[in-house]
Amino acid sequence: MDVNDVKELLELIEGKDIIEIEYSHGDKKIRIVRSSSGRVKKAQEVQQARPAEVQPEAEVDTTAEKLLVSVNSPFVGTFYCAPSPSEKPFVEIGSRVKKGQTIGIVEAMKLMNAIEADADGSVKQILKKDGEPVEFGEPLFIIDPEG
Amino acid sequence: MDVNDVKELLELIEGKDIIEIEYSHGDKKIRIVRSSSGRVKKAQEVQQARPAEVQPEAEVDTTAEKLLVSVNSPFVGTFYCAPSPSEKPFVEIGSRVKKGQTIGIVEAMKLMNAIEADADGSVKQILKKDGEPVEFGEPLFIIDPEG
Amino acid sequence: MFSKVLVANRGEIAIRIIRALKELGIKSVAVYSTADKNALHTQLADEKICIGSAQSKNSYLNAPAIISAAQIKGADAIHPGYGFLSEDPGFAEVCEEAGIKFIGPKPEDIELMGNKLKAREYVDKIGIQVLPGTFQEIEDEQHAIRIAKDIGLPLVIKAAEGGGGRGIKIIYAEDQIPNIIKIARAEAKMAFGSASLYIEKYFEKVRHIEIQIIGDGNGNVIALGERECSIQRRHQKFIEESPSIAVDDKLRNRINDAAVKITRHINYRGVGTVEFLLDEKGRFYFMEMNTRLQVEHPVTEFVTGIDIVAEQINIAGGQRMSLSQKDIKLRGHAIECRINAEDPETLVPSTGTIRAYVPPGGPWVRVDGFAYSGYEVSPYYDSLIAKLIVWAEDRDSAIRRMLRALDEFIIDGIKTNIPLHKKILSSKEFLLGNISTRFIDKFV
Amino acid sequence: MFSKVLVANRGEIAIRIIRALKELGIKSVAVYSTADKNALHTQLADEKICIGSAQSKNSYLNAPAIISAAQIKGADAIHPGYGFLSEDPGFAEVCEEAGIKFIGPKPEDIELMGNKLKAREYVDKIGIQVLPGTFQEIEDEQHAIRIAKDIGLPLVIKAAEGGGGRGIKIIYAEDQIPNIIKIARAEAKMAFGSASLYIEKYFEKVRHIEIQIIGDGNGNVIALGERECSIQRRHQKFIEESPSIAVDDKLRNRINDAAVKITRHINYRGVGTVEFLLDEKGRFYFMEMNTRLQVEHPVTEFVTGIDIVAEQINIAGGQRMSLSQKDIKLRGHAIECRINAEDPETLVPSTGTIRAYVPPGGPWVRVDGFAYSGYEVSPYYDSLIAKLIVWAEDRDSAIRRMLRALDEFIIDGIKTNIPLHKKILSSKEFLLGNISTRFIDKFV
Repeated sequence: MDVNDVKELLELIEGKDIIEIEYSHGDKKIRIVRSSSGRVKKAQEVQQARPAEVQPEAEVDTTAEKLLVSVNSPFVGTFYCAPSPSEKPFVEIGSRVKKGQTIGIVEAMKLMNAIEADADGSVKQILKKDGEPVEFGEPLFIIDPEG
Repeated sequence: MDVNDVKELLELIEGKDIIEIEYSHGDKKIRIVRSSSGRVKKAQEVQQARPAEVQPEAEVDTTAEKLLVSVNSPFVGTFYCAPSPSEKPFVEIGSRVKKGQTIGIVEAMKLMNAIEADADGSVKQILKKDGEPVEFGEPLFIIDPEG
Repeated sequence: MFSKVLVANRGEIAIRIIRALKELGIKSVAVYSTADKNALHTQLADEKICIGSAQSKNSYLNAPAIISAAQIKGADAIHPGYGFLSEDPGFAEVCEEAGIKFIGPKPEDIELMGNKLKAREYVDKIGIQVLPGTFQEIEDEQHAIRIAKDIGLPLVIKAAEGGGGRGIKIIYAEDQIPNIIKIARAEAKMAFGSASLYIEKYFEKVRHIEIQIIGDGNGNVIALGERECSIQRRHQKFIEESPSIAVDDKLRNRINDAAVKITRHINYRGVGTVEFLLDEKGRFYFMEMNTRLQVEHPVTEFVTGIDIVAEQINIAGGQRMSLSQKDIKLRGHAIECRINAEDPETLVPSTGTIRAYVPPGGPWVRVDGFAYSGYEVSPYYDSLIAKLIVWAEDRDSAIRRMLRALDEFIIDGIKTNIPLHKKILSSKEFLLGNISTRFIDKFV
Repeated sequence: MFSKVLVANRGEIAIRIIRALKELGIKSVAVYSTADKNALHTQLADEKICIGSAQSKNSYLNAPAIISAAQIKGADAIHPGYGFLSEDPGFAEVCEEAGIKFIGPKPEDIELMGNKLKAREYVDKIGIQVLPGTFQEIEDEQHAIRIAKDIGLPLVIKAAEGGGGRGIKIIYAEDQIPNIIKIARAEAKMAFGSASLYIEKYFEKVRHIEIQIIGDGNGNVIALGERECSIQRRHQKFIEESPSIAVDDKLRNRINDAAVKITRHINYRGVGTVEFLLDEKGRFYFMEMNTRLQVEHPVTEFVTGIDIVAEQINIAGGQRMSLSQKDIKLRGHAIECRINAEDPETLVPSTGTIRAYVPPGGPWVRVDGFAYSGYEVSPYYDSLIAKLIVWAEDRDSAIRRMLRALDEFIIDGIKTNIPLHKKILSSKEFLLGNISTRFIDKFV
């Protein structure tokens, strides 16, 4: 064991939500403590961080016990939660949805693009308001497959 | 393990959100504690690399069991090992010297500056040749106080 | 004038445009792909928006996404930069239909010059010498062989919808024709969406001379003098300079006039570059016109003192040209080196994280780049990572200044072509100006 | 011409000189203190040598060490930069005695202009208006009070051996005189080795206008136009520009002529700056002359296209001046901001490690700096870490370009005065050019 081992461990936890590592040898011991806030940052994001602070991407909490599914916008455009202003929203919080079911619309250049549920489950969160602009890849809905 | 290891560890965690490192050797132990705020360092903080590789300073090996004394040049100029070209050198390797004894000369602007031994002992190394230019702070002699 | 402009590009040219917008007091919107999340252009712009995934076709070439982004950001104009959608007349039209100003020429002018065969025909008609070659597209192998006999070997086969040095094949022997035509057709179809090819005479020892022009669409067109771009590698420009050592005042006036004639005839609006080949006897031939901002515009900016990008934006914003031909005086000499992230031997793009990035500075050194310490060069886009441009009172001094600046430039972690630039710039032949489009061959 | 030059300085000016030497094909030797072991100037020079410990008096002010270094490195000339030994006539003499060319004026010219009282007397004698004030040094309090009554309040007390804005005390009331004289004497003695003081009239609303001149020691002296350096903080220049908004062609010719007359009379050799105060009525008064390269020389380089440092080296190397007065034409407008590592509120120098350093780039932006990501700002030297200089066709555009460049400049880990620069440059008063040497007071 030498300083390089420490270095290696430091590199290992870089960008991870590990806040403590202990590692003995005689009689063996490993202790790893994870951040309770549990925000996962990928190593390459850290590497790519640039001269000014990088806005954290809207991220889904994937460390909770239950796995949630995020439905992201495949287009840059305007989000609508209903087929037309006079109609009811496709879904509300708590709505049961089937995979493939239309749950929203992103309008780009006057084309209405249907946003479909990625999984069966219930709608846990609706992250955008009706008429709000969305970027490519922005999360629109959180679906709880077990809900 | 020596002071350089500590130095290396310090450099390792510089700019990182590590708040504690423990590192034993006998029977091994590593313990790394990270700031609970879990702030992920910015790339710019990592990028402390110097624009070009930094020349390592001429350094005396102080990690050996015996402590050696380096006599450095207090002037920028030309090193001479003897009072004049026709005379014998002040010292040779193995010569016994007393603290304050003249062991060489650095000439700067036609002024002959005596270089004195920093400690009693024996001359272990003569690092410059007669007539060689020296910078401020460059090691000229290594003296072994126990030799 | 515009209040907010979306910059539909990435890398150094997106930054160049954002800088111009800032200086004009116009808000800027950067678009980016998921691979460019941390790119410098997104940080320098006032606003930014993600338009698609890493591959260009899903982001920087994704016209609907870009227009949708402009709409939701409330941009009143789009600057296309160079490459990507900058020479797509369809995109220019869709912008205008969506009520967003396209900062570039009229779509019909892009279209005319975008088809190199049509452009040749047009230029020939108004009495400017074009490169010897055909005005029709190649029908088949036999047709190509007939043309070859007519104009003599060597020949160059080009894609009618190509340009910018892409899709070029040189033929030295007649029996190469059938094979090369096949390959060229396939490549042209893939790269430009059209298999249409044409043939020109290939000159072994010529210079690439191009004229920067600006037109305001109100009948005013001026020429900002020439750039010599003979130092090319695989038909891609490598080093550009202005003025050319081969062009004296008299010849400059003649080439300027030809470029102005070509563009004034169509009442050209915007900036553009008319490219010529110049032979050893001082004869010049129209090759093609690029209807956009050029990578190498900074060398012209340095010798003329004119901010070409600001002029371009102002003209698109409806201003009349603030310059007249007599204001244009070249002073001193400017050189640009394109710094690419690539292995200087193999030309293979070099990707990875730049560990240390220290650009050169000091007098009359300009760096248009987008990298920084910690930046990751991705494999998705072209390998240009910086343009290094210097100015000096004369060509010799400019060469020495460029060598000094190249020496200072630290880019650690990836390979670049800086060593090759140094080799060329310190060569006696380059110093003497004995250069041609084949010059670089002896250095690689 | 020289084959190897030792640069007896550090920081941005050492790098500026090394760049010029490289471009002239002359080898360079950097000297450094132990605190500057990793400084950029040691990396850019061809050779480097450590001359002493961190404190300036042991290294950059250590004349024997510097000359010894030049000797063992085989340098045939020494460039002193600005500050440190640049205006020490004794150093210039010792260089020449050691057979090493001093790249600067003749020692007697340094001495004449170095004593501000002697300089006033000399300039007055050749018929140029000097600032109202005394031509003798202050004997005692009573003498000072008599002078005060003579020329009227407010007054400024200066050190005869001072200069460059150091050692200046302003007196608004007669009863301040005894105390201030005491303090000024002590300070002058400590800073300049001489307690000699003199008195000038203090003007509340004047501009600092200086003329860059170059002489070749063969009777040729030319003026490169003015710089306006009115934006000062604690008598230190903060923002410089050329030309001055207050100087028209006619006035420029008159001030140029005065500066040339002063320097031609002593057959001045080298570069230098003649400083004047300009009042609201267009009257100008000689203040002092700096017999060295000036911090703010780049603004003149940008508007004239002349490489002042290269000219300086060439002239010291024995070349006749390559320029004549009619070659000097100012084009456009240049502004320099001095970027200091200091708290913009308290002015306390800010030291520490620069975590991220990303200089601005793009068109007509010049950065003369020496920091980099990971550089440690030490407390031993002055706080200037970069000069940011921009050029544009007119003053308004130059201001906008400077604001853009300031916006881009990332220096993380230490405090800088960038916020104050932005505040000043975006103010209406600065835009209108309503500036004077007291301008900055309202911003801090």
